[in-house]
Amino acid sequence: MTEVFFYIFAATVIAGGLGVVLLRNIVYSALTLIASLMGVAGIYILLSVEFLALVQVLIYGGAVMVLILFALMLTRTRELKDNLDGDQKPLAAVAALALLGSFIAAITQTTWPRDVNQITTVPFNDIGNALFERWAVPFEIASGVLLVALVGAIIIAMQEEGER
Amino acid sequence: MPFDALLENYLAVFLATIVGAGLIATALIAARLLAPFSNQGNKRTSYECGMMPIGQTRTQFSFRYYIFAILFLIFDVEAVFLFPWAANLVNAGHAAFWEMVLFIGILAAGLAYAWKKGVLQWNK
Amino acid sequence: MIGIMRSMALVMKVALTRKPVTIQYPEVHREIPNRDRAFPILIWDEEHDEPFCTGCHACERACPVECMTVVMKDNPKHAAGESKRRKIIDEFWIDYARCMRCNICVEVCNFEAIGMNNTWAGHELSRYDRKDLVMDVEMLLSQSKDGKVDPGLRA
Amino acid sequence: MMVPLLQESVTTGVELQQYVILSSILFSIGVYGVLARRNAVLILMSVELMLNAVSINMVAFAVYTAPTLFVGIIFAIFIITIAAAEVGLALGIVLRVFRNRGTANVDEIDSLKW
Amino acid sequence: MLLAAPAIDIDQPFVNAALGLIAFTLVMTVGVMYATWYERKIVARMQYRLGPTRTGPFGLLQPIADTFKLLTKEDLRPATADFVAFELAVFLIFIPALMVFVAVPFTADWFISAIPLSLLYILAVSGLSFIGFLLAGWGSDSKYALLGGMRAAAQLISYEVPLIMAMVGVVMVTGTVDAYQMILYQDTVPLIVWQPLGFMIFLIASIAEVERPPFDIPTGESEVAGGVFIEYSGIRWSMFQLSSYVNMYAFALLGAFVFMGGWEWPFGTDVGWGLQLLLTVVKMSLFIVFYLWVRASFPRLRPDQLMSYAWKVLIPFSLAQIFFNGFIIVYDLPDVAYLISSGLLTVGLGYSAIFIVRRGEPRKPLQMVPARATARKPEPEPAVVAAAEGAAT
Amino acid sequence: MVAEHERSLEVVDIPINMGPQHPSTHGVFRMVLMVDGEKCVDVIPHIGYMHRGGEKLMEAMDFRQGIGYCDRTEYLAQFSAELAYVMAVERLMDVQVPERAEYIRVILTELNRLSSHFMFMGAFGIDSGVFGTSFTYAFPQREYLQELFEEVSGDRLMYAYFRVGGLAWEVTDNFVQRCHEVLKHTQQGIRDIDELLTKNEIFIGRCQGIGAFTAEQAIANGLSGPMLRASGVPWDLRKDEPYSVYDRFNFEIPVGNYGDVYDRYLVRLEEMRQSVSIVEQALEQLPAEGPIVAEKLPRRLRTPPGEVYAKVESPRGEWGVYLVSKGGDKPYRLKMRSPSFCNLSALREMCLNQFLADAVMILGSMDIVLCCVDR
Repeated sequence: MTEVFFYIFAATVIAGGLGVVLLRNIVYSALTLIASLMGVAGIYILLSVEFLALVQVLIYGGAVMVLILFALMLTRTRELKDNLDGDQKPLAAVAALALLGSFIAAITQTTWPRDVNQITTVPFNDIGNALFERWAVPFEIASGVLLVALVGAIIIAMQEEGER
Repeated sequence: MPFDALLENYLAVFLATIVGAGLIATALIAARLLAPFSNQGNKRTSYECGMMPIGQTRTQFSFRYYIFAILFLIFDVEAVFLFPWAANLVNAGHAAFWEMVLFIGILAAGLAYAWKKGVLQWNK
Repeated sequence: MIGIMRSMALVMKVALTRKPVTIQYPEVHREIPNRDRAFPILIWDEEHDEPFCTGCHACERACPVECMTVVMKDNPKHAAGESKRRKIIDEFWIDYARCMRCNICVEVCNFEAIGMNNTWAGHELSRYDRKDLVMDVEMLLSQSKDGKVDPGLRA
Repeated sequence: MMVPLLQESVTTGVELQQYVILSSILFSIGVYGVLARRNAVLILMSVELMLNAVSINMVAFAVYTAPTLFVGIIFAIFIITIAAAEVGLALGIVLRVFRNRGTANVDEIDSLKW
Repeated sequence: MLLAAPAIDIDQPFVNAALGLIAFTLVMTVGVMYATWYERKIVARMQYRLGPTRTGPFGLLQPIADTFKLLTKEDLRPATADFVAFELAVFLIFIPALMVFVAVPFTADWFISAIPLSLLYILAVSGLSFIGFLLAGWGSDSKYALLGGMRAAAQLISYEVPLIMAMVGVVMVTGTVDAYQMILYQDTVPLIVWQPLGFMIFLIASIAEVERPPFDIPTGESEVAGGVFIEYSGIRWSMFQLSSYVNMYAFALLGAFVFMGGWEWPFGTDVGWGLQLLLTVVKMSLFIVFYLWVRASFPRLRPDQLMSYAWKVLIPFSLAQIFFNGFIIVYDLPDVAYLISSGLLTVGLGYSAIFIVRRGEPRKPLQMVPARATARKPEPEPAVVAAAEGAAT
Repeated sequence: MVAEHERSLEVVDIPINMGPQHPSTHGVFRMVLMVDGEKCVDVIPHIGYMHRGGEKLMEAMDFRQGIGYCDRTEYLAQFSAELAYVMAVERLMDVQVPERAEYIRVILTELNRLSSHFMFMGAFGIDSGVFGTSFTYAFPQREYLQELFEEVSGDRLMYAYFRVGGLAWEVTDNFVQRCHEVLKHTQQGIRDIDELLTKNEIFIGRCQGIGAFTAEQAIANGLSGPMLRASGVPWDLRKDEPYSVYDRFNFEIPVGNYGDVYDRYLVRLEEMRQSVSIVEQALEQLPAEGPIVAEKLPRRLRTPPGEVYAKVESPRGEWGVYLVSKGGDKPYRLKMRSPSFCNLSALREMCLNQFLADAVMILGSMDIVLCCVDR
């Protein structure tokens, strides 16, 4: 059954991703992005990383999407939808396909360990422990990054305020 | 088998989306069958207090909302770190506690900065 | 905070201690006062078995919205000696849809022949068509004839 | 009733390669989006796809090959954190540019100074 | 599982979960229908009214009549509306609301699914509904709807943060993210005793999350005249209402099991499922009555007040709560310390209600002017101007 | 391409059409709010949806017929409107109104002020977002007032009770006792509203500092009534130019300090208390016997030629009737100075740079009657 769900989620992820890059209406692109990200959450569940799946829903589904949708609505992009794609489209397709080909080639050429269908489940508590013992420094740096993002965004926004 | 139990549990979540979508779809189809549906021109204008719509409809809204969205994003990420910490604090000990105090402190400083800059206050 | 709590306390107090004021209208009719002015009706003279109205056009002239039409005729009963009224109403229309219930017709009437209905029948007049609201003399008199008008009706 | 998830090894029907292939397809889609799209917001969305592809890869490798360390999972959490910060700032800049230049089209934002 | 009855002894998790969900959905739909009746009756009594009386005894058939009316009501969609967004919004608002219930334990044995990180799951899923609001606002192609959608999204995300923070406080005290374990923790003392501040924040934020007064800004009738729902009629509108009520139930249940001890407190685990279910329902009803009570008593906040209340009051207080909780846990202080710190903070929160009020000097009372020295005497003569020029010509 | 960018570059303020079919424009008032985000940058009021040419109609009617139209123009303070009209005619004709009639007029007008302010309290609560509770707390009490009016005049809304020279007919026998009963309910209503709203922090937060007008602005905009008094101008016709028998009562005029929405609400609330006291005093002083109509009035009222302006303090402000007569039984020209109309003219100035939600509160605080604006 795991396999079936893997294919369902994988299809969601890829279809959503294709929607993002191919659809001509930018709001629909955002919607398919949500679908794709939720599919990734499903993949995490299959990988037994429940916490990460929920984080994916919480951060991507909740917070990142709200930013993207707000940005779409603030830029009034619906009226400008006809120039969403650049002239470099065919070139980009070639580049992406070449990249994909090389990936596939690399994956098929690699010799994988024998027990490739053995996964190790990840308990929630262990993530917490690891995060606060081993990864304490990156953790604090993350807060710094977030602070910088916050301050930067506020500066940008306050500039906006000053203009009006 | 916990892993199977986990998948089983989330199966219900997956099903919930389907059942929910099914319920709505049933209701919409039932309404489509039962309710009158009109294509008459005036009925299909959007509501503008009885007048014809004026000006653009999909236009900007307050930029303020975007700032709140960014604030939300930051604090949501903070919550991600808070949950494993909170559930595990009893075992984690002093160091983890003070680490998190520092973490929250830095973000609270961001909030204080926003406050001081007047982002949280909509002035007239 | 205290203000919010006081508001909530008041709302709960009302819910628990005070009675609803709703009147279940079609089943229960509120008592309407004697002076209630619904729509004008004509009064029936029991003594002479004819309307009081002589068709003198006073109300018609005084009506601010011109909702009345009066046609006068010679009173056949006067000719027969049964009544002192020489003229009597022949046709009388009141368009209830136009009437603004100002009581002026009642005030100007010299014969106390018209009065404002003060029963519920004067209010419950919904019709599907507004031309059904034009009352002729039969309808205007019917209530008074049947004695359904409150005796306190000020005519 | 519910058993807390313990660290254990289980066999699933899906192999590691499948996750890696999924991840690479998603990554390529993201690359295409970044290269082909002109709208800045869409480019950012494509970048999100690429980041997610990387996360899938990380988590899959962590779960399949590193039984105790799960570095990949921690990494995925940090990727999400950074992605969040990046989206917030980048969209802010896009909006700023949009307000100044009236476009969210990256091809037209070609002058260094205005 | 939910359908643990012996009659349906199907061991397939798939079928089991599906049956449980469908059964639950039907029960919930009827429950929501009657919630409207319940609400109308209670609010009516708070307002000197009777509420529905005509349909059946005490108006008990009113929800059914409403359902049929809404089903047969004309369904309109503006010609300029975006089809996909307009239709999808209904789904995207309802599905997160329903998904929340998957993780909710009704009694010790009755739940749809036992998700280990249920609290995080509930918060994550309920945070998704803003997408539906944004789409409804954007797709309707109406200014009121757009305004309402923006307000809804901003409000939902702003109050999501204090909600999460309040929950983090609870998670710290109980040491688990599992709602089931959390209920088991409260066998003698409900968490409301240890975390009054968390409870208050949860209460306020949950009202905001379900967009009920005084936080009904996105749908505020006197301003945006229905907000996001403005273009939705008939069954689509009723689906929005359904999700709003389902959300309300969800948060009431969440409050009941996180702060009130769910089915556990005060009778413990050993009582039968009937009593447990009754406890859950009673506690949930308390929350719902509270929501109705609040609805009847408060004016609506303004968007800026709403935002600043979340960010300036609730979030700092909830962060302080987290700090104190952590301090108490790490330094092994007795449990009473929770009560003291949280109680003091609650008082502070109550005091900070003045944050809504504009800061400034306290207002002077009205001046009462008894009489004016300059008051003119009434003119004895009528002000007649003989034969005014204007009139004469 | 360039043109498109220029189009998208400009910062467009969304015009939001509020009204005529909107829950909170108190009738068929339409205002176009130019909104930048949530802020109003411009307000364009559109009036006239209710225009029926009432003044012109009254010029075609004699002085008795016109009274009914006064009711319909100001349907929340009917007695005030009637009073101004009959006062105008009385002044032209030089009629002395009997004292008892004057007292009854004052009692009814003040009770009418109470009922009008109850309407304001209810509707303003709804504007501020209370789910109907303020309305249902005000209206049962208002209902007692209306029942009293119905008992006296015969109609719940369109009283047509005042006549030139006095009243249409004698009040009911138990009038004084009924008034006292009704006042008890009224006071209960005032207490309820006070308790529900005045100290409620959210209500305060919604009201204070919104739509503030200084005294100078208020005078410059021609405001009157509670709007003017809330801005700190102690101007009340009942005190300053007493008409009828108002100079015999002892009452106070509430005057606000800040001129904002909250002050207007407080002024009206306090005015209700003062009105209760006026009615109580009037009931005490009311002569038990006496005529109710001036003697020697002709059946058909005819005025000498002339012009007159009669004004009363209606619940909304100065309600004036300017009447020109060329002689005869009809006015040659009639103009009503409706306070709603004059107060509404300040809407734009008050709403500028306020929030969208506040525009609703400001409009609500004006307590306009659309019939009275459009006439």
